[in-house]
Amino acid sequence: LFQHKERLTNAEISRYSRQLILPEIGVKGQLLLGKTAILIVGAGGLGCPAAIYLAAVGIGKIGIVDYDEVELSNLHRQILHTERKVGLAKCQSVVGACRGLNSFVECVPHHVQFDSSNALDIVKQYDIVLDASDNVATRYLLNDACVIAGKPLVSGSALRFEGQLTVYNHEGGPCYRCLYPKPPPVEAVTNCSDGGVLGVVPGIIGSLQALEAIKLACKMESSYSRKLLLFDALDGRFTAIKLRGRQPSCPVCGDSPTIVRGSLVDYVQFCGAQASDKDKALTVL
Amino acid sequence: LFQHKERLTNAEISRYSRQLILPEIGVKGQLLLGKTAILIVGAGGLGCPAAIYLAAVGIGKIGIVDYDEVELSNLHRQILHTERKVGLAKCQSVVGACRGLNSFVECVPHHVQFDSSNALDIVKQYDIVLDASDNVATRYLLNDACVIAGKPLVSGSALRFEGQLTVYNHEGGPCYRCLYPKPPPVEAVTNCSDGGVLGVVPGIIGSLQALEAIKLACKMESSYSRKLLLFDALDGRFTAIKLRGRQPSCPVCGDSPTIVRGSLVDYVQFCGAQASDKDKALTVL
Amino acid sequence: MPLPICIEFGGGAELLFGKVKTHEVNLPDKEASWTIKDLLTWMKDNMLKERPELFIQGETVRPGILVLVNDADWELMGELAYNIQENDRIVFISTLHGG
Amino acid sequence: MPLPICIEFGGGAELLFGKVKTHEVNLPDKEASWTIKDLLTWMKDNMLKERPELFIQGETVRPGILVLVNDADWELMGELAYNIQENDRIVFISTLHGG
Ligand SMILES: [Zn+2]
Ligand SMILES: [Zn+2]
Repeated sequence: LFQHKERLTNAEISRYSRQLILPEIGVKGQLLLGKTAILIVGAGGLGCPAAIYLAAVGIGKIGIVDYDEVELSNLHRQILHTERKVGLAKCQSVVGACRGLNSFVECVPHHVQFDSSNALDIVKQYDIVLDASDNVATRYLLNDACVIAGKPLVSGSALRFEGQLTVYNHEGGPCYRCLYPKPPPVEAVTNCSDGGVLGVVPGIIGSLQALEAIKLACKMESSYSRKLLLFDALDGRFTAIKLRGRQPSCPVCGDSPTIVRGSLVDYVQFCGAQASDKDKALTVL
Repeated sequence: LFQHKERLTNAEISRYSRQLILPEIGVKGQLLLGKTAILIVGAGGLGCPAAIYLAAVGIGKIGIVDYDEVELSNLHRQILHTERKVGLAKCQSVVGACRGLNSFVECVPHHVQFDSSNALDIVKQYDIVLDASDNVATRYLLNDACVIAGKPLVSGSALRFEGQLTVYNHEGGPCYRCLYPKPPPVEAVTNCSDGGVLGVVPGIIGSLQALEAIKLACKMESSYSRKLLLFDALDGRFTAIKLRGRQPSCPVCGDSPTIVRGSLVDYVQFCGAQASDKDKALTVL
Repeated sequence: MPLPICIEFGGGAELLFGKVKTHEVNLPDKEASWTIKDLLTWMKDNMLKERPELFIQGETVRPGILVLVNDADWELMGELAYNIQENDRIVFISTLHGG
Repeated sequence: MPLPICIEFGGGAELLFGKVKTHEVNLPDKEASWTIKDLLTWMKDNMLKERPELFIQGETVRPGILVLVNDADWELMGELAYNIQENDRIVFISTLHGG
């Protein structure tokens, strides 16, 4: 997808020296990183740490999707924004921070309402996708787009003192719909505005998403395909659980998919968000 | 130590709203955070994420000790620095980033070579200390200073694809010397320059250090006193192991300490770094 | 003989169960073996503090709750039909969507 | 009867053991029970690939290596005198200092 040069410059060798000496990365891995395009959907609590560590490691191209603007109440967890950037588009703010750290990386802001009309067009420009979004509707939409486009999806989420992480649609593992064929009832969905979140929790999960994306880009084995990492920050406990594989009956990644290119539904409606919570409908990225 | 007001302003309530609604934090926890002074020793791969998440959560005062200047080869993991800050003192760079995110936080750069002549004076100005340093000598020195000053020490470290985290000198748990009474042989010590490190690994550990410091500041239970968290990024595995308690025979925290106020030794010499590796001696913060 | 097991909640599911994450319980003696289906009924009658529809819908857990048997997805274990063994850890995790 | 145990390395200690982190080994039959002290001698003779002084000094592990028995600090288990049990996991972790 994204073409990058076949050789490292002296400037790159010097900048990346501390990771080039790792045998698991080396020049070969660094060139792979430089050829990889990664999309981050959501420039919030998960997207900020994910973006900056992917920029730091030298990913070739990073795309950031977000339609919101920076607010003061974001700054307790969205650490790439600043007080001076309040009012600026979040995707622009993240792109600015990534460029400031590493001008070798191509950073692309996607300042759009991510929906079924544009999801596939955006996703197919990238090799690996990070779900750093903050609502159910976007999570279903992004899952379906990644399955249809054939991209692995590194999914993170966080609420209160807990975080979850897994890699969907990769090497026989399930997709989001394999695990959750039906959306949860609207009244059972809590977002960070309602339920709160300790900022460093998405910080840890977003950093772990970056790590998994780096391993995928370097063709290393993913640790969380068919596995779900649960993190409880109150007792500092990490638990990895074994997940089902891809489900043949899955409507999007199964043997006879009914959700296909051109048939992406209205995900806000699918998740029933409009029915009872107008605010939630509006927070779809 | 650090006095802060007894009430939250409207601006603070609005900024911290997503964490104020957490029952475990609430107004009471936010006021505790605002009254806490935290020292971070090291403005590198661990110190950057730790500092920015502590600033984000609203710690009253954050001190950063580092004598080095920003280099391009730091930027693969030290995500608060930028290309434009190359040559600037790292502690100033981190302080600038924290102030940009949260002007309510008092940020203090300590641009000094951290050694036995100043360690205790600096440490005693803070309530909680983070070891985000990069060498053995500083780790022994900081441990001894924290024991003598009676401060809990949230210690993180990272190398290659691995990280370690524990809380020393807290609630009957051991100190660094209880675990490691003798320094390792110089030829067994590998730093990030020699051994390399994947930048996001200290990112994850430094974020976990911030989390533990936040829990300590809010008087919540620490998860890693008498416990050591091991993180292996290659297989994505976190393991928590049970540690010995405080050792009565420990020369600094034991029943008859020999290392006391006024008797801090020359730690570079103690660790033998000068004997075989002049560079390492020079990298002592 | 009663069947001792550990029931755990996470991701917010604990909010329906008195905000307690870990429950050591003894399932009462019964002729046939205990399945997860039986367990859900028992939990609804004996443990659920509020809003049962946010935990059970029909005869299974509501969409968005993942059930684990000893750290494995219940889909690998037979789902509702799984026969609960002594000292099993049955975990109910509510999926998180925030970020 | 041989004693099957799992030996693991971390923090770089694996670099002295062929860069392999996990070793399933059978300790040979012997009259008295196996202690960690015996194990260290056996490892030095049978497993160490290079630079033994970076693993063993005197009759114990070199400073900066933490020994774990089934996820607990060996200090809690009797250190060198601990009697190794079947299927024990003995882990040698080199402390990290980088940041
Ligand atoms: Zn599927
Ligand atoms: Zn001690």
